[in-house]
Amino acid sequence: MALESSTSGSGKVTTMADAVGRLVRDGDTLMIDGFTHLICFAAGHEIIRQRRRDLTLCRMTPDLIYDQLIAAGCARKLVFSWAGNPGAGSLFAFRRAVEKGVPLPLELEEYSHFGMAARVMAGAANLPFYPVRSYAGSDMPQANPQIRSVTCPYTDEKLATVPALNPDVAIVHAQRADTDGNTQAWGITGTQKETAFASERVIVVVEELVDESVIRSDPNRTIIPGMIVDAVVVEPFGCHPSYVHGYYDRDNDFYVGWGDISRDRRRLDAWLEEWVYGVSDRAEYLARLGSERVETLRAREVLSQPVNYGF
Amino acid sequence: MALESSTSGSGKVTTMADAVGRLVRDGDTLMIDGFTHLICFAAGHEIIRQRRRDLTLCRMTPDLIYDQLIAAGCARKLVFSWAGNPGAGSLFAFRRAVEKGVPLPLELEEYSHFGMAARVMAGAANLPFYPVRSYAGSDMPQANPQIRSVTCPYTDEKLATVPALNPDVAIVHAQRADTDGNTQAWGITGTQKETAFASERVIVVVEELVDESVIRSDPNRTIIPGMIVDAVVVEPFGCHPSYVHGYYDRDNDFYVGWGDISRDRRRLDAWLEEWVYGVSDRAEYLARLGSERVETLRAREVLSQPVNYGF
Amino acid sequence: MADYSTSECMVARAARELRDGEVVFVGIGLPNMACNLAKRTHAPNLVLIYESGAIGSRPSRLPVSIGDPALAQGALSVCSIPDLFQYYLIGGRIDVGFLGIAQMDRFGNINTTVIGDYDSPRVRLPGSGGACEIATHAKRVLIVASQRKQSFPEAVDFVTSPGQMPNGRKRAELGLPGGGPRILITDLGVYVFDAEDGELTLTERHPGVGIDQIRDSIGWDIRLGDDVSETVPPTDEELRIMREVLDPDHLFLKSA
Amino acid sequence: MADYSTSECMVARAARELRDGEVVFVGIGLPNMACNLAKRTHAPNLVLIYESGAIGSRPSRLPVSIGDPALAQGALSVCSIPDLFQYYLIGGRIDVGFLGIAQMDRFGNINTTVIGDYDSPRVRLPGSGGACEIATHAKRVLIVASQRKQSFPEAVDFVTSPGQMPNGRKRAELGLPGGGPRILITDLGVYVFDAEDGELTLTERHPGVGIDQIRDSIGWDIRLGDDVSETVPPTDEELRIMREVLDPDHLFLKSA
Repeated sequence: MALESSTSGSGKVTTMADAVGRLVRDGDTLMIDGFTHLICFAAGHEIIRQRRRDLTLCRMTPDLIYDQLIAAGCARKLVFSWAGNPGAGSLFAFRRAVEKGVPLPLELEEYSHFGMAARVMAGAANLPFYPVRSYAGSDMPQANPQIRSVTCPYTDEKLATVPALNPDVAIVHAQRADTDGNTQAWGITGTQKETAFASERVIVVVEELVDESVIRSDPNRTIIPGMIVDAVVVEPFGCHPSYVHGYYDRDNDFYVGWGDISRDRRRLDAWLEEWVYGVSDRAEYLARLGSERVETLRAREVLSQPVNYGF
Repeated sequence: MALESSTSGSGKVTTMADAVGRLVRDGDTLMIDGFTHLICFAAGHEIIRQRRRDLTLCRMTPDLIYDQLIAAGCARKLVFSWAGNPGAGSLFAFRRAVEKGVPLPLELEEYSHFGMAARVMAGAANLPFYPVRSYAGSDMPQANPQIRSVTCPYTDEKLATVPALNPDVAIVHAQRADTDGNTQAWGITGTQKETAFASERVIVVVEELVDESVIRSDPNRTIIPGMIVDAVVVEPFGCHPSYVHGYYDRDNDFYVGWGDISRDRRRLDAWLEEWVYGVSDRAEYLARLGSERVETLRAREVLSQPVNYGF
Repeated sequence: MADYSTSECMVARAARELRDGEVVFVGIGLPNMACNLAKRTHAPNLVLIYESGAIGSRPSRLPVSIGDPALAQGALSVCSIPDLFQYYLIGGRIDVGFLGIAQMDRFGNINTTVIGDYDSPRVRLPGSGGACEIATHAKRVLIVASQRKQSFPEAVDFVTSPGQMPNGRKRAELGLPGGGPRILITDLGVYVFDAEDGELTLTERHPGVGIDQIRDSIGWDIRLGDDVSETVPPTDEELRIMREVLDPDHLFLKSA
Repeated sequence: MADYSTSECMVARAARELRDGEVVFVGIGLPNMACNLAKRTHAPNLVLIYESGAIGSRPSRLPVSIGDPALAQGALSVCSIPDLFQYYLIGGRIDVGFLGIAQMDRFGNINTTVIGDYDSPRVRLPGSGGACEIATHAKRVLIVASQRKQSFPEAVDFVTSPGQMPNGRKRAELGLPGGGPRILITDLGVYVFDAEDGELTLTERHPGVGIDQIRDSIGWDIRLGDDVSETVPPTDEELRIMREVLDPDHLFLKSA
């Protein structure tokens, strides 16, 4: 009773310019996901190039990519839980926007890590809120009136709550997908699955487009099904300077060096000019980066042992 | 900076008789998990042999194994969401207990599938309840006063709730684990992970004990970490007549034939005498089953394609 | 036209309710046959989702349970039960769900819990399983059942899964997100639930079945549609697929 | 005894707070060094869990962030963020969590959110991350910090993560399940939080550090323990492991 492929050359595979052009709109609530891994800089840069405005940017960790989007004037608001340069200090464009309103004031909506995760979990599960055992004794609920509470109908305990987050559009990077957007990721997976299911529109960006048979050979590895994916963009090294496990390592020097760039507004603008506005797509960015730097980041091969799906 | 193994010949690996003897106690709330797959009959049979009493049995689908435990007089109460013989009809021991109080009356606490799943999700997450969008327009809340409600602090909607379930002991079958109980499963995984995390004591039963390096070669495949596991039992074909994906198929003839056995109390008692009390362990059960039947169920090899964990 | 069995007629009729590209929450038995028939005829892009967590299955044999390994092997995704219910069914991504019944009333309220009193039942049935969630969340629900009078009483003994008017209230009032039952296919005919008042209404009778036989097999005075037509029987091609491809061993489809 | 740096002294001292078999929620930098040092000395069965979801990591290089691929490759398990927080941290399975500070008051209430007013901050800090959950749920919390007077004010500008007496109330009253901060290790000395009233109390000063220097580096009149001893410095073996195995490139441990 083998059935034919469920994909029919669905036409989801497209360029980053097209995907961002069609699916990311001014005023959107946007989540480029990826916790410390699989952070899609290629998408962020295309959004900057297309000069999207008034975005509400959501991420647990804004990371360098949101620092760049903020510096470029794309953001109206940031919803987050930790805004630093991981392992390397401050995000200065974020700080300038918050402390000085430069280039634009930035509204903040702030949670703890689990509060943010619980928001997309609720969004994905079609729940209006999620109860969390956090925030007792913290000033966060005073700073954020969206942190509320419910009383447990069994124990009478008061639990904090966070509201569901349902972004207009999610951009999720992963190692591989088929043409219909059935997507597999491994290593640190963060909230990629929940974010995709919580969002109205989903752009999947992958290192490799693979045949459906590769996906079907290990269905437990699939974190996002094609049925919820609107566009598939194939963008090798699309996460640089972040990393993709099994494909390339994090460019740590870039992270360390970002502090000096972002501290100085003019230097940051010049950086955007050179590396974002000054290239037309990721291929040009990589060409400018140089094959030598790219090659030093490329992953070695350490394969998983297979499992048997026979019966 | 490679660190030594975190396992130290922890002494968790033991026999089913020892694990059940030490970790399953009269009066316990017990969950032998596995949704349509990985149902550990070997554990159920050992519990019957050790004549445990007054158990509160929890499972979404009681399946044949709880029918047998009920028939053997081990159960005081059943917490469940669907009590049938999957694909084949009634569980008659369950029905006799509910309809006629034979051999003992059986208290029921009944949910829908997601209600049951949400109970272990809450138990695992240390939440006292879980909000669910079920039960509006259903009589289930009248039949079960544990189904209550909360009002969403954002939308004012009323949502049903279920209370956390934290079993005293969980028995979870899987394909493979290391000696410390780091456990990997694939195929249909049901609520195995949530059940293990929700429970006070955890017995993992596996087809194969593997070296820690096998587990570490694919860490995303691990569903239960050794740190929450109390005992590891190696029991090949421990799920028969249920199945273990990649190891052996379901013995469907047994499921179909169970109706005629369980319909007749004397016949069921004779079956227990022969197949449970009449053998001392799973090896004897398998010997009685015969190698021919065992061999027809053995899985063919259809391997997953590997992924790269290198960086 | 070839001979065909009642089951074959029901499967073919149910298959035609499914539209290409829809996402179906598949049950075992006739619903599984109907979905796989539709996928092989007019709806090649139907996405099959099984309650066990298998998404986009391509079973190499007829599955004997919703947890059959043939549904997991070669699927596009296999997810946990929490994910399946939360992100697919409750998340509103299921277009069509199938339900069976032990009892059903004229508004499609379904009982699969007990016959008799809940606390001392005459017959204890399996209970809800995922049925209550399917009835609550699927955009539309198809019901497939054998038409015996005792299965269709004026009032069910227990509402396991809400229909069009649970306890006399509209679904929207109760906050039920899905569309509820839309069609009932039995061994005698096909019924829809009235868009206005939710009442079961006969629209098709299977070839050779009379209205009186239908009336005698239901526990109330069944409402007739304006135009009760005859069910279009399975085509030769549909029969060939059912017999040769989907169920070559006749596990589910008895011969005519 | 060999020369050693202040960081090395802090790492060695922190490592001794960890007991064999415990489960530690590891941060990057000195806490990571301390955990890996403990694992290579007295606590071989320490289980290292990183906020990114890596369980039982065995990093082949010094991780530069909590999301370093070296933490995932070869781990015993890698789980999602929802699983990590729910089933490990909030589930009560973390014995020890490490926290850093921007400001901390005498009860261990920690600010990592803003300096100045929340709505118009002088310095905008990163915020909570997982700190609020660690402070809430870990059985005990170890704090590692540089001791600068402005980091230890009478009152913090914002309580991000609750200490022993958030807003003057006991943790139990607030329903905080974890034990909260137990020890503070700075570049000058070691402090505990009084079991009765939760106040920070000096118990050890590092070799060569005077009490006056400590008093001058904290924003209130610091309480002294009954017996302020001298911190036991790192052993030769501890120094060897730190320098040759854990941080051969001196990324975190500057020379003395």
